[in-house]
Amino acid sequence: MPVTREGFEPLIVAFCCNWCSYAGADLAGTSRQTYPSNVRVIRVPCSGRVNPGFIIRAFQRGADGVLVAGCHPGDCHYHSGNYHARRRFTILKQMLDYLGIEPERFQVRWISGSEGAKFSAVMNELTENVRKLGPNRKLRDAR
Amino acid sequence: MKKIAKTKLQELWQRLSAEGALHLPVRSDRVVEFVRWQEDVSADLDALNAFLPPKKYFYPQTETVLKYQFEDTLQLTDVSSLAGEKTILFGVRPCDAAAFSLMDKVYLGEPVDEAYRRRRESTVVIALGCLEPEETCFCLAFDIDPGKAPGADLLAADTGTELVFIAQSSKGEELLAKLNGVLQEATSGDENKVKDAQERAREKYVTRVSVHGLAEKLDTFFDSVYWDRLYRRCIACGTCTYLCPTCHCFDLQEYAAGRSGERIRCWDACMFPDFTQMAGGHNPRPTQKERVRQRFMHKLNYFPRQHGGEYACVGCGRCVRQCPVHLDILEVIREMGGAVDGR
Amino acid sequence: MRRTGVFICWCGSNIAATVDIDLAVAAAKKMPGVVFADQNKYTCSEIGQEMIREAIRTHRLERVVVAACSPRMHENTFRKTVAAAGLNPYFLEIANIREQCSWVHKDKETATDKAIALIRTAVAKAARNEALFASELPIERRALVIGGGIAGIQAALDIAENGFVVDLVEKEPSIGGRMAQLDKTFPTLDCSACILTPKMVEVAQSEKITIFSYAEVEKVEGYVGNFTVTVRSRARSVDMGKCTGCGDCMLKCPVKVDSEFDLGLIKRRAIYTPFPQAVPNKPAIDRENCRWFTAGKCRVCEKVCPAGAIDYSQEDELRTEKYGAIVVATGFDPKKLDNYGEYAYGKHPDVLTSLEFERLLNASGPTGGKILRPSNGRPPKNVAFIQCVGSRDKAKGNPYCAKVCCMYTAKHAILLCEKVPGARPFVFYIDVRTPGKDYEEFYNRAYEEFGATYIKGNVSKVFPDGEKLLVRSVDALSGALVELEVDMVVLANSVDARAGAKELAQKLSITTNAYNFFNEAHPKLRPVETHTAGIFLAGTCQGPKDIPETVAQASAAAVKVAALLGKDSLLSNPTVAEVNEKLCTGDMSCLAVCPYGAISEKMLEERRGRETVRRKVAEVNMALCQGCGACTVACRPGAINLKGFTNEQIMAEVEAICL
Amino acid sequence: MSTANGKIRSSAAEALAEGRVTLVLGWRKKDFWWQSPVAFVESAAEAEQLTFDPFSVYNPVKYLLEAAGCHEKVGVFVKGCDSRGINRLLQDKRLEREQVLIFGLPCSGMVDPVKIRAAFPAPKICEVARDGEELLVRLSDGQERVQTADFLLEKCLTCRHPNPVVYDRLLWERVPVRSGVDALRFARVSSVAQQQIQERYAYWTRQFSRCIRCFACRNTCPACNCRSCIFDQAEPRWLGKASDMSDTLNYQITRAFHVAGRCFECGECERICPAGIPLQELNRRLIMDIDKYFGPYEAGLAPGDLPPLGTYRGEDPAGFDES
Repeated sequence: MPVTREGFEPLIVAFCCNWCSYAGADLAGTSRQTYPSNVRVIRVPCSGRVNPGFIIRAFQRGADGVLVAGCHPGDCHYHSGNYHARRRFTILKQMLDYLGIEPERFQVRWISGSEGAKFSAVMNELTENVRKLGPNRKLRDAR
Repeated sequence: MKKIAKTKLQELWQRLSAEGALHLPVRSDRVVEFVRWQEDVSADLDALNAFLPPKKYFYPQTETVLKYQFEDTLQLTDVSSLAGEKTILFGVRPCDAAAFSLMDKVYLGEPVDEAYRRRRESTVVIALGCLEPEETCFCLAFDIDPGKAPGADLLAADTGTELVFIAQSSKGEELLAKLNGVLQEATSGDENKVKDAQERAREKYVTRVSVHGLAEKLDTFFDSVYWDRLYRRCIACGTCTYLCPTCHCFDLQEYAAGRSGERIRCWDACMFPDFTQMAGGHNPRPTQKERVRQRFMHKLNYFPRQHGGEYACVGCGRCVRQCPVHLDILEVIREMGGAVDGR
Repeated sequence: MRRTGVFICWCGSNIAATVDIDLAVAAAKKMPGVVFADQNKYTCSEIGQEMIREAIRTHRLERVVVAACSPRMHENTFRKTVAAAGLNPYFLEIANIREQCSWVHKDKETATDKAIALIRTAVAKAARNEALFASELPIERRALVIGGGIAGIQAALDIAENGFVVDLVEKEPSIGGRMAQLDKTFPTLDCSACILTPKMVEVAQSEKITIFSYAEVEKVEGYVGNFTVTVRSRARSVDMGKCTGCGDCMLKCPVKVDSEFDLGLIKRRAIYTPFPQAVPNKPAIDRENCRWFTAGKCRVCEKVCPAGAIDYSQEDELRTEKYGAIVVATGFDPKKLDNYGEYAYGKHPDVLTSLEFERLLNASGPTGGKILRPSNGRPPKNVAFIQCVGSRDKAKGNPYCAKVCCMYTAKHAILLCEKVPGARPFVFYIDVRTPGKDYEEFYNRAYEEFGATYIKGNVSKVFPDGEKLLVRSVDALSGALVELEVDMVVLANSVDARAGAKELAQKLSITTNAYNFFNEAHPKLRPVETHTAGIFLAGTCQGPKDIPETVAQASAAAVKVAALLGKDSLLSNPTVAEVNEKLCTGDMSCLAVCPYGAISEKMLEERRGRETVRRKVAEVNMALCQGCGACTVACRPGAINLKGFTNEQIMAEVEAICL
Repeated sequence: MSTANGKIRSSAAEALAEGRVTLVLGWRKKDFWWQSPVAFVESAAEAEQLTFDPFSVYNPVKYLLEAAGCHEKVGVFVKGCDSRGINRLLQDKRLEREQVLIFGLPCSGMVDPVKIRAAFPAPKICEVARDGEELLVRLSDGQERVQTADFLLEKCLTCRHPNPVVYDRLLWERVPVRSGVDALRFARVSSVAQQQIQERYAYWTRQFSRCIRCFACRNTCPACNCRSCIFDQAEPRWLGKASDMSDTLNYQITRAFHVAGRCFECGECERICPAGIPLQELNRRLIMDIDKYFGPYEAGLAPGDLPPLGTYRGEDPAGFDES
């Protein structure tokens, strides 16, 4: 967990596709677009590689928010990975909402390799939103 | 012997919950289950089988048995010594109460399971005698009297409008003594009412099957072609084992988180393909046939052979009712030649 | 547990100023499996790399984690480093504590905390890294160029120049494409045919190049270095071996149909070559219009052919060949103007598209190079040129700029003035866009030297008014209503993707954008490659462009092809999908989502008891798989995994990153 | 129902006697009035035990996975819901059409023993049989007639395809689709969806708190036909064995996700759940979302097409903020 000073510091796990969003995150770094250290990135080849099981596991192990970030529709390095991701996560997100798990904790965004500023903005926004929601207790395992 | 009018049960719950965590059968949504009593909860004293048997109080579906941490050296924490909150279990039916005794043979026999023992000892079991059988009840086949529960600390006998409490152990007597303000002294008339109710219940119950000599018969049944056909319907779910008050198999799992972790014990079912799956890939029970055979042979042959002839079945009928494919022990016992009366 | 070494980089002060390196090293030493952890000022330096190699040897490291800059920066560097010390290069993991930590966080305490988490995550993943090996794939030393316009011609010539065999497939009976239809080219005004035809001839004469005209790609299978392509050569009804190209047949053929090449401004025969300088200069019978094929009588061409080359019995021919690389150069279509009734196109003969106007300019065109009004055969005086017809038009056209119209309109204005003394060009434009060498100067000449009138404004309507045409617009600069009487209107219609581009993209497993132009792999850095390795793009099939750009891209594609075909073999990407046959159900959910056709069904024979049973499982073609991992999620039992990004690895990362 | 039994027995006997199939899957009666489990019939003589009564509810299709491997051709009796299970297996390439001889049984609904028991003292019930629109309840001390519609299983009240959608022979006349089915189909989902998020969470966790992870829902489901389920795998361990809410949610979310776009609404998961968890509600919620976002789709009707999560359209809307 990030160091807690005063109040609650959320943990945000971000799955970023290698070609767009991870590059976007790198660009945020290169251009010193700061965002909270609550965000931790896992590199995957494509948003289509992200198994809903990974997202659930992240929530189970203490993530308070999870982001999947991929190339913009039409720009997928692998043609269609983000299109499949879009369908999968549309379903997943609605299901979380239906089960009463704040859907705001799970976000999917399209961030290109040239959108360092956007990466940083999304991370700031997501961290702030999740901070407001408070800790994820619903999916988190008790251990 | 003491008694209480059924209309005054809320007072009793109030009083009992002061003596420990009171758990009793409650109907919620579509099932009846044992839950912890709270002010606004009313017990269901009509349903015979709670969806899960009360074995979960001594043998929870999931329990941490060990915690560990690697710093410079390995530090272990034995959490079994922490088990055992003072608990009062009300409404345990005679079949489920009988199952406790069977479970005791496993977990209180050597080596004693510490957490189980602690939970068992810190719990007062109040059994509730049955009056009317469900169509799937066959406790009588195992000589379990539907109106009696000799293994329970207290028996609450249902006489219609009243519950009569009979202490059957020192724990039971102790608790009964504390309930003076709530309970009335029972009279010899009440005693007769209890006997009558027990008699009537016994008459209404049917044995359905006879298990006399079944264990011996099964000694040579392992290779029977019977198993080749029986298993085909089984869908390998864990309903029968998890709902069975006598099934007691578990799995140990490691839950590692970096340099610390827990060891967890959780229910497992011999119906699951991975139950006997070995790390190297070999599975000694490779198909569902072996698994189905294991379950029935264990209940009707291995267990009685190990434990003085007692079958690992109490005739509660949960598996008969709930098996999605109606592959139940009644059918098996009868097919093996144990029939007395079907309907 | 794997014996893991962790190397934390300061990157000078880039990391060290924000991350407490000593603390991170101490934390790393306690991580599961870590037997060695140290720091270096610049890990990518020779000293830093030597520290890694040395530690691998002395501490018998099995896995290496470098905590430094982004893996996109130095992953390959460190893979080579660990390989030099005898480890499989894929035993390396990078923790990105610069771009994604020290450079974006300011608070040292939390940044250090996060750096430690990222290192822990990399360590957890590394423990599950497996040795991966690239395999060698053979290369077929033959290239296919699809499309025989200037892009395809240039690409074919350049590939041949590099010594490789090229097959050039052209849909029409002749190569030449759109450029052959043009009269002059901007900004030099040199004759299009004069610079194109020598190249066409060069193609025909090249020993390395085979032209398949009147042919189309039917099917594409395989992968980089090993494509198998089936080409359908349409029945020409003319024996190419016998035909001498004398042209007698075309003179005698009784059927006249609109000439596609001349955009219907004149007629051609049913047996025809598209234009006089056609290559191959041998005709084809258009069976849809040939009287013999439609009515069952005639056979005039057969009678007049001195070479006996007419063969009505010819059938389409399918030819399958292997290629190492493919260049797609299928060009564009001028936008159809069905949606633009307001310009009276099709209602008045003197409203022309720019390409039709181009044909009027051309010496071998319908008017022999004289600009004459189709309505009355007289030269026009005032001519309105309407720009951006169907371009920059979100409402009913293309939102993009067609790129070439401003320049060719300037050219048309100049040529109009040159050819029709006293003629006045009026150009209605949104913006005039002239980036390019000598382009602005050329445009300047149009109005300075030739007096073309440029009016900024959309034309709302063109009214036929007797012999004249009335053009109504608003001058956007003055706000004044403009109504202009002209003799001719030329519409700069937009550039569309070639009809059928989408279908071809599917055959090739390449992608298109929303307007069916083929997608390049990267708009900046890989402009001629597609996402499918071994398939390259040239010319306007990728997007509107002018001739110099097209030729440059074609040459670039040719160099890419030559570089590929010049290799002895290809190294495959080892991070590909892999099937665990024990878990595989064979429902082929993976196949459905694979964008590369890399997954196929395979029958597996296995022992079950005493029996041998057959069951279907999925199989991955390692050469085709690009490692996206979409299949791994589609696979419910997790039977298909992605090497380098396995379920086990990612799950371990998730668990470690959350600690 | 006796004519129905006659038809199924003779059809099965004939197919077995002629050697067209070597196994027939149907139903037979067991000890109790409410027990009509799946029967494995391998000879014409055995076909006499087959029955189709108000409790022939279990979907025999799942058994085809194993049976089709041991028999050249298997005969199978299917109701409307079961038949969609066949298409499920065909679409999943788990079965070839020529491996099965399908006897279609138009079905006007199966009876819920719980509803019968609520109306009659259970120990007295001897038999419940269909008689036209009515049920004949034979008790140990007499008999009574009731309207079948009042005693149908909940899942049958929302059935849109009571007639088999794939079959070789239809054994009797088609039955009409119950009126009002479409309104009922998503009624429960909608009522939960309208609650506040905290209420929804409370509702679902109360339901899931009873989940004992017996996997009956998975094991009965023809859409869950993997050779090896991820929940049973040790490395990586997708699902912890500990039965806590976190892993129960993990299980239920993943299960529902894996049948998303593939669930053909037979409702067996919910019917057989020993804990009474309304699983069909969750499945139906996913169907609603798929309809909403990717266009109306009913699984188990066209085995040749790709399920919604196996394909995409470039212009698909996203169920999340795409900005």
